[in-house]
Amino acid sequence: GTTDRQSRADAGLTVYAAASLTDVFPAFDKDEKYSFGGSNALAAQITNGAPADVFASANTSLPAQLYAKGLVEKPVNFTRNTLVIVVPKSNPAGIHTVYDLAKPGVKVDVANSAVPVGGYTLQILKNMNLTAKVSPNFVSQETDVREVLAKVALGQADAGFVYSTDAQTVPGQVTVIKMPAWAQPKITYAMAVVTKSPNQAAAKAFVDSILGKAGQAALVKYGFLPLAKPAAKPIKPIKKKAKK
Amino acid sequence: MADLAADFTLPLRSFELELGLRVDRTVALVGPSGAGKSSVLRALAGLARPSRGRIALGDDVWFDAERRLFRQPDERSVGLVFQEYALFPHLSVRRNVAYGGRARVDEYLERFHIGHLAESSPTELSGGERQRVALARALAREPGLLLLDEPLSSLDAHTRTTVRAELQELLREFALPTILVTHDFDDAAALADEVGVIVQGTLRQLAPPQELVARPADAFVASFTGANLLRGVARRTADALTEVRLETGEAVFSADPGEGAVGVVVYPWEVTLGREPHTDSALNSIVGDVRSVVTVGTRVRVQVGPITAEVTASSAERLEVERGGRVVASFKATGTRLVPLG
Amino acid sequence: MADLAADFTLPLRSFELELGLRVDRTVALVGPSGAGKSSVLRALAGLARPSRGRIALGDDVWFDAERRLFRQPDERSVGLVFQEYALFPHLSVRRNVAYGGRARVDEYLERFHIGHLAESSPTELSGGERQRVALARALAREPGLLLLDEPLSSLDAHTRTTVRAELQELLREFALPTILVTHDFDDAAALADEVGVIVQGTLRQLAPPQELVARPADAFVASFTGANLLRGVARRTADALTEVRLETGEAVFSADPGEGAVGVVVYPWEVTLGREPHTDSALNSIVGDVRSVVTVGTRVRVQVGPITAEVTASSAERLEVERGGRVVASFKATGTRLVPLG
Amino acid sequence: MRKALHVVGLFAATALTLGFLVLPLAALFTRQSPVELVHQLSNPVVTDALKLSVVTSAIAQALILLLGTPTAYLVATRRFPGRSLVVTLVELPLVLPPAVAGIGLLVAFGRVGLLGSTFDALGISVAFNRTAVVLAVAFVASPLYLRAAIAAFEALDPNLVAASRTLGAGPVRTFFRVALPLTSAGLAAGAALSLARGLGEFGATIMFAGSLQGVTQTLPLAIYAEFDRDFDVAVTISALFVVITAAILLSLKLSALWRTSQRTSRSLFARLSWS
Amino acid sequence: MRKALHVVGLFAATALTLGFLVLPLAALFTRQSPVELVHQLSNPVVTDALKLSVVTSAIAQALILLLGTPTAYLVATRRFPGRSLVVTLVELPLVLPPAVAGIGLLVAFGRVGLLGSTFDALGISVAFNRTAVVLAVAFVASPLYLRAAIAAFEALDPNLVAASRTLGAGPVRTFFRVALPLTSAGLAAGAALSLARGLGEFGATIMFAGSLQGVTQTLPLAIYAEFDRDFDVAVTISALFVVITAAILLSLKLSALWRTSQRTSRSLFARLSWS
Ligand SMILES: Nc1ncnc2c1ncn2[C@@H]1O[C@H](COP(=O)(O)OP(=O)(O)OP(=O)(O)O)[C@@H](O)[C@H]1O
Ligand SMILES: Nc1ncnc2c1ncn2[C@@H]1O[C@H](COP(=O)(O)OP(=O)(O)OP(=O)(O)O)[C@@H](O)[C@H]1O
Ligand SMILES: [Mg+2]
Ligand SMILES: [Mg+2]
Repeated sequence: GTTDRQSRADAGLTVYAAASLTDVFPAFDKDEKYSFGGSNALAAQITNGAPADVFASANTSLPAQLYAKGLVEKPVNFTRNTLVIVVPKSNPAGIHTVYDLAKPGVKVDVANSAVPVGGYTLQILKNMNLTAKVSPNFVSQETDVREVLAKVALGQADAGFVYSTDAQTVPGQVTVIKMPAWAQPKITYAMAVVTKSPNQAAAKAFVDSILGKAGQAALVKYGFLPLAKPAAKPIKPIKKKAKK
Repeated sequence: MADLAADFTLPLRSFELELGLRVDRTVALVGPSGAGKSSVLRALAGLARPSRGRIALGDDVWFDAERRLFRQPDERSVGLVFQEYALFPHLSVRRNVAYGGRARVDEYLERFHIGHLAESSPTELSGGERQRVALARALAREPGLLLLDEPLSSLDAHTRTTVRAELQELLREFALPTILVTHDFDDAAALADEVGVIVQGTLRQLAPPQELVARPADAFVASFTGANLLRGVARRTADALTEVRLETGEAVFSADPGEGAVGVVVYPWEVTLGREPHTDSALNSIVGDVRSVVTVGTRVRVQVGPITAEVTASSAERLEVERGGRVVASFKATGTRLVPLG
Repeated sequence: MADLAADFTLPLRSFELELGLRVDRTVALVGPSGAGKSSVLRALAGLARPSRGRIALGDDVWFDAERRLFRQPDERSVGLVFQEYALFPHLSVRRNVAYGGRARVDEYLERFHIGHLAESSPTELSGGERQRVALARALAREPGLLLLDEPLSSLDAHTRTTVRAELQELLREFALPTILVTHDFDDAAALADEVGVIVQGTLRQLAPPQELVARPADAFVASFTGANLLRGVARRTADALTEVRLETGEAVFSADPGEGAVGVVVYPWEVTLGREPHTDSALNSIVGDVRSVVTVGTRVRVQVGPITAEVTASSAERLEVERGGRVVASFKATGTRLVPLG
Repeated sequence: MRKALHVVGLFAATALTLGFLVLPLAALFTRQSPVELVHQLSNPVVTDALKLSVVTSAIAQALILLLGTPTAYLVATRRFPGRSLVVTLVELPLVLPPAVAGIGLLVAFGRVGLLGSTFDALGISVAFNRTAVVLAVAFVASPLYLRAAIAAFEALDPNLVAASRTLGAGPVRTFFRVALPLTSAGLAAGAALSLARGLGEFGATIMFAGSLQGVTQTLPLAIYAEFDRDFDVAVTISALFVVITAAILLSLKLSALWRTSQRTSRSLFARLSWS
Repeated sequence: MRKALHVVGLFAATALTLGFLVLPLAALFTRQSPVELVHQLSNPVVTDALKLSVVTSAIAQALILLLGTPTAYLVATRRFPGRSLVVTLVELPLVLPPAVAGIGLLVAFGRVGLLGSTFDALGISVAFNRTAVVLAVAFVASPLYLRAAIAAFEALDPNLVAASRTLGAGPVRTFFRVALPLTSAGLAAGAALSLARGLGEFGATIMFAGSLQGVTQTLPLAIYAEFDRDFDVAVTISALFVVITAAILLSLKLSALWRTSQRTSRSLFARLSWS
């Protein structure tokens, strides 16, 4: 009950953050508790009453939806990222460009389309109109980006779409194949304070620290891209229910 | 010493158990398997609830259907010894005996000659020892009624007789109203003052053992007491005798009156063997092959066709009876009884 | 008709079963529970593998330790009837009988009077019927050796005698080498030509029933055949008699020679009852309380102190023996046998 | 009053326990009207998953029966050293977290796992395809069957087997004519349980086989996927599951009940009244 | 030769089955040297998860024993209509996918669930915290105990209970002096199984309690989390798991074995040689 929220207040904030932030957040502020996972899964948990103080998503739409439902305060963008292809060091399928993914029998691992990175993957393929050629090679739809990375690193899959930042976390195990900039979707991370959070102040502080110099520096250090326009202006909520 | 007065109906799976009984001394219940013997004990002990009637020990009422009164087993002053003794395997002999009555345990251990087993586990005991423990446990509670379910059946042939004698003494000592269930007529005769024969949940006959042998109420009782039972059809004859035409064809005569389908009851020791058939109608004779010859001490049991005769070893030798041979079995018309066949 | 020749050692849990046996007719194995009786049958049927020896039916060798030869049960011409009959509950009586030998099923159904039960399930049968089915099933295979494990033990007292007679006839008919296991000496005596007494895995005595009664090899055999066994210490006396001082204090005399711890064997029908003790050393007398009185037909079994007497009903009446009374039990010194006590 | 008290306590505890176990399942049906539930079932996600689950479970079940039955028979009828170790091994997957099972399967059969290269050489691929699903399902489901089967074969009266042998039937005939018919009930029970368990396999599958609609996304994976996407669909599938498994178990119970009711009375004192 | 053949087949099937079940578990130990394994265990993720798992499992187990035992006793000793339905309900969670359990718990006790508002009013929150973990564990683990306990109480010779009653012991005394001691073995077995199962709970927890290190991230969740982060850690925890659960089950088996070995021989024909 409330008591154990109190205890959490003492124990620091509970931050629900996209899987791609797994390394940077704890490195930047190790006093908080983190729950990393697919942004959509985290959103769902918050909807179901998960006691999060801050929600950091790998896209802007999910925070916007929660904001629309009044579950979180007004979201703010805090960083950007780019999409890359990773292949196992051994590169069994001999993947060198994105076009190789169209070769028959290549095991391409992607994230669930509801997961931000999954959405971005579909988008980039569409931009390069490779969707028809590559999507037949999809072998799985993982629940978050790190699972894609893991499956590729393990060599289970021949290739996978992840954020460039994730690719850097397992240097020895995967080879990165860059994607053309023109095809890159607009990958913007947004975060918000959870309305029900008993630690509004501390939560706000955390958000600000991320937006602040140190926070941005840490993000860049881990390969994230600084925001195009430093001013974090609110985006208007998009009222659409994610339904296929 | 209060008497037990029981009169109740207990619905069983396939039939109803209907019983009226007054017990001051030892009553044995005999009957075939499934007759309802154990169920009687269950009802008296409060382990099963009758649908009708009344059970009381003296003026202490245990069950009364009218008054919706049903005392739980632990509220009845009853000692029940189970068919397989149901000793607590996880408790030592002493703690088994102490379970019901903590008072004079050692005394009981001694009394039943199981003092030396006090600390051992029931699982290590012989059949006879187990039975003694079970009795001690039941009696240590100093009950007003003693119930024994086949106390001898799980003993093997030659411990049986000795244990039976022990039991006989104990029953006399404690002089409690006692009901004991058994399969075996000899046990019943040895242990009980009265024997009740139960079949299909109804009490066929309740009488002293000798009485049952002398005047069996029906075919079942007769064969149960070890008599030969010859099935046939009876019709009166000119002289005072009844003629019975047996299923096997022969005609036999009895001094008993009878009509229609009857069983001719004759005990093995009333049958004599010979070589020549008799013509005298007062003396029945049945000719047949010797189907078995069993020597029991000085007596020989010979099965001739449908009938078993028990004769002295000497006469058996004289006749040179042996399997397969032909002999004549004779018995007096006055030595037979007729029982109706249901 | 080939004979069975078996001589083997079978290690059991707590002791070794050691047996040498030649069977042409019916041999009964008797002995206390756990003696190894069933194990013998298991070894012969190939259900257990002896560590040593040889088993052969005629010149058809089933087991030979030297030659590492062990024939599986299904490769031995043996019919085994199990203690609880082990009928297949999921098959009709007919299919049970047909299981072993499909050839002349109906014939066997008729022969064993179970034709009318052909389609019913074994679970619906009475004990006696079950036993007949089990026998039919075992014999339908037309085996060269018949093994019966306590064929009567699971029948209740009064079907028992009739079934015993049936069995007796069947054994004679088929005239197979047969081994039957039993707890009960009377069954053994009734059914077998020779009786073997097994205790703790060793054959104590193998002889015709009468022989066992006449000359029991040891205390166990004696008490097993229904004799009284009085324990005591023997010492030679001036005259040709042996004096035995009983545990109970009395001294009795026997015509048998003996030394040290012995058992005095005397059969109930050799004991007479009276009021006055005798002084003649040729006639032993034991004074004691009457502990039980059981009437069996014309005979009465009276337990006096340590000894049981079987007397005629008339003499029992004359003496007015009844529980608790004091009488004198007498038996001839020549009527006793002495057996060593291990 | 002491007596009344203990009875009350007894019933209270029971009510609480059952309530706790039943409520979550009941709740699944309260969110939507039955109509909506049924309607949701036509959702392609659900139908695809259902098809896949049925197919893979069927294959897995077939394997389990074919290989598990002899195994159980052997374990049950032979006494050998380390027997209880084997039984334990058989039971392990029963209590292991599916995640562990998944990881185990990956390191064993995965492309980089122990046998990965072997499989590649054989041209078998067990990654991200039905084969992987079947393996995962078989791995977590078989123990339930094996356990039940072993128990059933152990309960089989050895005298009946012996009787069959002495009546001239060889081991094989004995097995099919006696052992199998008499244990069928127990085996069926085991099969039903393992079937239900297999249908519900989640953790191992998602790690070892991945989750792709129509290929490797079984019902439980669909639940998980829809949990983030469309909660109602997740609830629907869950409800569907409860119905299926309940049906399986209940039919099992009833058949068992029916069988026993045919047999004779269990012990005499069964009916002893307590309160 | 027919005979030899069937024996070969028998052993082949067994080898295949056991191999399939054992290999994945064995493989877990091949990736790293025992030293590395042990070393990994000091990883805070592992220690946190271990602590949490121990605490929550302990609480859940306590609840299960306290409430489950009387329930099982009632169900086992009373004949009442719909009894087999109850038993089925008790067994359902055993075969339901944990995912379903998770969803069920959410819709029942979650914030938006049936009792959510009630709980909120009471100021209790049972979603995504320790309480949630305990509930999830209890929900999936209790059936294993209940089943075993019911079986144990049913196997208890009713004559012994009856004897106790006729010896003047009331129901309560009878329960504690006779029923409980004589079923302890069975109950222990059930408890051990449910403990193991509870420790391994994954699907329901992740959905109902989330995965927050130190708060709701039990060992299985840690495995799942580390699978994405550091595969070796995941493998380590998995190996740890195999060891723990194997230990639990094995000790169980051995104690059982020990007990039976004390009793007298099971049936005579047990030793019947087959091949
Ligand atoms: N708990 C019970 N409820 C209803 N019927 C029962 C119960 N127990 C036994 N019966 C039925 O009551 C009948 C009599 O059983 P009971 O055990 O009293 O017979 P019995 O004479 O003791 O048999 P046996 O000599 O084999 O012990 C049987 O048909 C049995 O099926
Ligand atoms: N499969 C077995 N392996 C080893 N020992 C056994 C086996 N079965 C029984 N025994 C032991 O062999 C001994 C004799 O058993 P067996 O059944 O042959 O005796 P029995 O004379 O038939 O007893 P009963 O008259 O009670 O049937 C017993 O001590 C028993 O513990
Ligand atoms: Mg009875
Ligand atoms: Mg035997």
